[in-house]
Amino acid sequence: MAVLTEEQSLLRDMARSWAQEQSPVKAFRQLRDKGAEGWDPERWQSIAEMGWTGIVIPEEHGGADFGFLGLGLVLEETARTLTASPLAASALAASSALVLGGSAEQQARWLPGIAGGDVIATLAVDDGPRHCPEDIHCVARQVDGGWLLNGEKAFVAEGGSAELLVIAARCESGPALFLVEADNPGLTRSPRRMADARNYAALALENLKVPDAALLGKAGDPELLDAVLDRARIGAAAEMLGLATQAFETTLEYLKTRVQFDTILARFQALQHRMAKQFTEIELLRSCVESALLAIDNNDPELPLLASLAKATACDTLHLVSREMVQLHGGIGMTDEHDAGFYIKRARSLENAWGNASFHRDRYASLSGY
Amino acid sequence: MAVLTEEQSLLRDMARSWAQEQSPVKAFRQLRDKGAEGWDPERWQSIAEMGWTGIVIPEEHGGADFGFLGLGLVLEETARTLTASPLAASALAASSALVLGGSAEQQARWLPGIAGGDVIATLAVDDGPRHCPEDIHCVARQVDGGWLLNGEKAFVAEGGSAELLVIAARCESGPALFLVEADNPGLTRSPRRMADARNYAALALENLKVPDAALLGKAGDPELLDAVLDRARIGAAAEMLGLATQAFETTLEYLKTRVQFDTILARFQALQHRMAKQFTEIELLRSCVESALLAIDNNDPELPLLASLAKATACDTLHLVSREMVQLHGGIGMTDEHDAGFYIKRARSLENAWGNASFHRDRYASLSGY
Amino acid sequence: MNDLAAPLQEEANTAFRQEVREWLAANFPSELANQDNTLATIEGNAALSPPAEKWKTAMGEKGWGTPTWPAEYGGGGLNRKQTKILQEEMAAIGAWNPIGGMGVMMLGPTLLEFASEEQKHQHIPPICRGEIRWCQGYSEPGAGSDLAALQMRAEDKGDHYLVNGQKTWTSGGQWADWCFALVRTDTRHKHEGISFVLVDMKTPGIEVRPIQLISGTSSFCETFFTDVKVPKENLVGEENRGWHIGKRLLQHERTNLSGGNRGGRSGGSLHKIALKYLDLDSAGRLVDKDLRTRITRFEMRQRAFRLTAGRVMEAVKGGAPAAASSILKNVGAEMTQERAELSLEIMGMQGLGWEGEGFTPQELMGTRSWLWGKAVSIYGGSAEIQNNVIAKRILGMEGEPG
Amino acid sequence: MNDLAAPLQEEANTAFRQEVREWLAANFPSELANQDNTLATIEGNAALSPPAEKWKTAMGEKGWGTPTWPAEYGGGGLNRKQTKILQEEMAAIGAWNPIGGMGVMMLGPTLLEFASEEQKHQHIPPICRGEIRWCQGYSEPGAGSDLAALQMRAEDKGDHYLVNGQKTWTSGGQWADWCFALVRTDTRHKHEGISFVLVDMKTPGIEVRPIQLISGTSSFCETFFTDVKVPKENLVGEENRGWHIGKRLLQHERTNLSGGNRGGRSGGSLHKIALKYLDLDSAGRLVDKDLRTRITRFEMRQRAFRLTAGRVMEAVKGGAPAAASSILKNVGAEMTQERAELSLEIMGMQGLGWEGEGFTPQELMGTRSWLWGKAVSIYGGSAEIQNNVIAKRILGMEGEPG
Repeated sequence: MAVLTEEQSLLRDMARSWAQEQSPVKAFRQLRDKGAEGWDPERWQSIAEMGWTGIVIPEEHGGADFGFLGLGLVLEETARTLTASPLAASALAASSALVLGGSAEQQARWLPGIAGGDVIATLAVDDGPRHCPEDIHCVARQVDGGWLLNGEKAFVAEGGSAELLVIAARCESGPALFLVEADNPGLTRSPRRMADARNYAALALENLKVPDAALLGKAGDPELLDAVLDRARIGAAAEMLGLATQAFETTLEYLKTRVQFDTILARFQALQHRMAKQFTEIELLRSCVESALLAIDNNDPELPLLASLAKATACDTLHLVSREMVQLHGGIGMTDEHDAGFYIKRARSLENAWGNASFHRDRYASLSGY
Repeated sequence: MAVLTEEQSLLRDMARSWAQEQSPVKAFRQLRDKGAEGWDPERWQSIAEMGWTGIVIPEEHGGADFGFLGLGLVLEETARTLTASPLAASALAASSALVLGGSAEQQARWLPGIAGGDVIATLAVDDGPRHCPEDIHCVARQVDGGWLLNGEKAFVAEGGSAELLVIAARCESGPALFLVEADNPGLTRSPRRMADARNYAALALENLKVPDAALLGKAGDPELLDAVLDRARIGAAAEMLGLATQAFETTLEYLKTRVQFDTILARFQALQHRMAKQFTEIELLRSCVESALLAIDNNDPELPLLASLAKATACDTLHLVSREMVQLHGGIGMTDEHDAGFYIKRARSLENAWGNASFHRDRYASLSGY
Repeated sequence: MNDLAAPLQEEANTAFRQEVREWLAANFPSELANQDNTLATIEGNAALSPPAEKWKTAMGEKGWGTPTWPAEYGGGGLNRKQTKILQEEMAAIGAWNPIGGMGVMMLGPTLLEFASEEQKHQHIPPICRGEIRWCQGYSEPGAGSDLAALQMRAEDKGDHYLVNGQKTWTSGGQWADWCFALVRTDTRHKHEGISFVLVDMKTPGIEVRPIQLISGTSSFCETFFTDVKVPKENLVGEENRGWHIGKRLLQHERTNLSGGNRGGRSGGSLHKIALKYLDLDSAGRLVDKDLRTRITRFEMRQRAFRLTAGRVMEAVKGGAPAAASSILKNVGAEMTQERAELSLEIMGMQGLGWEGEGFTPQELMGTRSWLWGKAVSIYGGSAEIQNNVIAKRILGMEGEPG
Repeated sequence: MNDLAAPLQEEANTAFRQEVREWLAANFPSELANQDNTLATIEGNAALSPPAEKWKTAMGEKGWGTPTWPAEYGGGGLNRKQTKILQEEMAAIGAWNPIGGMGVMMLGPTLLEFASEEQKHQHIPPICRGEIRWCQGYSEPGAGSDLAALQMRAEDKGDHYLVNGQKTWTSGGQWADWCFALVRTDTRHKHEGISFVLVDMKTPGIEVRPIQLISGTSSFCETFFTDVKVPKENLVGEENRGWHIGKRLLQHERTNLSGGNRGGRSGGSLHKIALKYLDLDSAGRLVDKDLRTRITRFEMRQRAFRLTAGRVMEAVKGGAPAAASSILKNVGAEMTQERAELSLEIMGMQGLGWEGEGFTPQELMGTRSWLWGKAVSIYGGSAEIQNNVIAKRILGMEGEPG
């Protein structure tokens, strides 16, 4: 754990006790069983009331301007119990796009609603099932008084519920981000039902018309897209740290109670060493995630490197821990009534989110110049 | 172990008992301590007398024409005890070049001597410290009545002792192999003293002139070079299987006798599982090596694929096993008086020989079409 | 065989190959080529299509679904060479074996070794014809990997046992006709108080509750036994000596071509999936080199695994014990799981579909198979138990329990 | 510190930074920039060049080789912030700390915690000046990782102990002036019969035999004690209570910046070696993508390791216990070894030179370092012992010995 300010500690403790008490895994199970939206309106309400939806939004727009480390702590704690909410999509990813690239008008129009939790926003970058921001096929063509967007977006988190979509498209000079309202007639949204039972959508953009005022920042500016993506990546890594931590603790608890061959499993040295290995990986991951969050708050020029480090490490670590969770629980971990399946399913979705380990290793090496 | 013919079984048993009794690790240690040539003339004499130098050489040239599986068994068994001999370089690599690419005259001139052990031959392909047969800089220029060779060859095994060197050079139409005698005035040999205390040399070729009759096969034929290299690769893999097997057995024996915390180390489950892992890898390696050896004998069209499979698996497995040998022996494995150091040093040399795991994985994927 | 007989034998094999080829041409419906799929054979009781039903009947009557089993009990009575010829000819046209399940993989070989003549004649022919579906009554709640801790009681009531207790992880229990089970006939000894019995699942007192798995499917059950009467003639081998028989059956489970041991073979070669889903560079290589390396590592290891399985078969044929057989269960399980994980990675989010629009049936099946496949390193002796066995039995590193 | 004091503190730090910069400019010979090397500090007793000797004397007198130790014993008396400033300024010009070894890493902090005032005044100042070389008398033949099984006997003879027995793995024993050792003062209890003593290596009866390692170097010794008289004033702490002190010292070994914990840092960044030895494609990327991926994995993990080391430092500074500190020894050792193995792979056969022509001194040193580095996961608590400790002490998985 990084050394936190008093306010940060308080926030973390509050998030932890809220998640454990008000939003336990059981809540996610009920949601999943209902086959509902993929997020939980009641808990979203609480989240908004606690102000977590506005943590990185400036005070003038109704936020707390509290920094990404704070939001990361909340994402970590709520992810531990699989809290199904649009927090990462709306309060982190889409908010970052508006905060970094939005004009005063755009910010004033949207940020208060997002900060208050009334507006759910999301970020849609990839056209296909794998993250590939340098190869966006969705095109934006400048027309009289605005832009015409054509193409597809795949697996947009909270894409079915968002009122505001921040959509990446390719214009002549490079990538650009556009604010698109869900009721735009050029937009068709189709739900995708995923293993993790969360809310994803495929978007079809057919001659989707937006005014000039819908463009975020400069058209063709890859830096804005990168900066927004890095924040989204670090947010996903923070969630994954929470998932890994909880999966590990759940497994550890099980090993300490499950008796086989007349002894608790925790006494078997081979299992001890595997748990030591996982503990090691999680501690390394924690350092990466916290450093990356701090790098946002400190405008650290190494942010891209640290974002890729955090996301790649999160992918590898959670992959390991989620597999070990199932394996070490034995048969019970294979059953739907146990939570292990939820963790491994959610893990794979987040591994894909904003670039998997392979993507980020390649990026890290390229950024390092080899 | 593959199902062997009676003759093959006999050969393997003979090689095993000879290596264990007549050529134990102690013999290699003495050789190393003497700082001598890097191979052992006395044992080379025995090897020749037993006919192992002619195993893959046709009977008409004084060999046994017994097949590569037989030679592989001998290489495996002699490698177990680190027998320092030119067997792989001379009786396998250089012999393969002559058998596959030699004219009747070339074969008659050289093979009987090699089969009898009187001539030591070797194969020199790489110009630099990493295997890269598609990028040979050493050039061969056709001149009146022969060829002029210029360039360098690096880390040629037995390069300091060989009387005959099969040298790869690039001519206009592609790679070519030339028979070069050690006393050619255009050849300068410099010894390289390596961690494994074997015999390597750097070759400098300066306007080295050979007659037309020194060319093996057709000039510019990459298939001959590939076929020769695949045999050398599989031979190295067989040696590595022997090293891995012996390293593993030595470690296992140690764990069964070494007492710590009032119990033998072999009782610690974490160590048991690590040994089970190594055992698994070695069994997989054995299957790969034997299949590759058989593929040579059967003219299997999948030979290139199986050669890369065997060499890559040998590299990964021996790498693991040689590291575990040092680690699991603890302090004693760090001392020169113990054999572990010999195995890890020899392992790294052979990992480099004819392409490391990375090279062969890339080749395997390319051969498979992706 | 000696050298003189070899040419004659060769001739006979050629004739057999011709016979097989003709029979397959006449009996295998070509529309079924390569239509086998792992999950359906492991899970569920999906009704067969008419051609598949016809194919199954033909193979069952011919005995070629169990090619090496004695013909007198309904098997094919083929020798190894003939079996290999049969497999080669089937593979050549995409034909697959419609006779499978636990009866074939596990129980049949065990009965052939331990059962009485009457039991063999009663139970083996229906297995050869694929008529009877068997399930395994081994695991109990709380026993897990420590199988011998089982508690289900079978009281001697003269001509029958009265069985009470609970089994769990009964594969296909909800669809099974019969169950082979380990029961406790003596409470004073752990291993020596266990018997091996055959139970008709229609016997009153048996209740089956499917367990929902993380894959969303239910291929296993909890099975409750309340005053279930099992006739004494259904005891295999001697009373209290069932542990030995039960372990032997597990060996068949471990080395046979069931779940884990398919070694990630089902579904075609992994790099073909990659070529379908991923971008290529100008040289025709996968652009994602990191993933390409891992696909290559997988495919090389899979090849090594198959070569090892072949080597074990050869050794068994030669009558030699093969230490390598001990590694097949774990490596096979690893291959199955690694293949699924890599497929997922190749497909990205497209590989995580659960149901509904936007996914092909193969993709949705892939998600379920990935999750279901996590079981192969747990059931039939977990990876940890297998490693204990290798260390202790094969390597002689004694000491830890298990 | 409260907020009001912060600006004042900031000013003081700026002044300190200026002072450091000037002092370094005056005292660090610029030709020594980046001339530090791991192996020479770990092994051997190579004579220092005159500028290096001058630099060592200057740092020793200033106390900045041991910056946080109290000034009254010859340390620098700096607080954490000042220490950081010192390190930053040194790093900026490639200056390195010439004061090191076991006295600094392990014994000094232990003496500061447990020794008497007299002992501190006698032993710490020479450590700060780098005058006295210490060696560790812990391991014994047959004890290995089970350190507390040590047998070396120290009999109470009134004003002195009479010490008999053998130590092994005495690092730098052949060059050491003094030795801190664990000895057995009570044979009836295992852990409670051990005492911690300081032994002058010139005492009659001590014989030292270097152990040749696989690296071809001899940085460790076997040390034989025959009727060696150790004055009672050289006992640190109480008799029979040395186990606690000895373990504490090991904690310093584990978390300090010694061997393993350099985490593969020495020798510059790994990808720079790769860029020097390997081919690049047209985009400036390494052609060998498989190796590139593994270099990247290493460099990312190394970064994670360094961030974790920093996090542990921060936590310690904040007075909080950091569970993460328990992972540093193993990950550090892994980094050291992985870096060496990858360097070897990058260099191919060029990375395996032993001596003679054809290799640069750095390459030959690389071979030796690679082999020597295999020790970092063995000494100071092997990787296996560390994992036991994590499992049992940190994770509460009790049960196995060790």
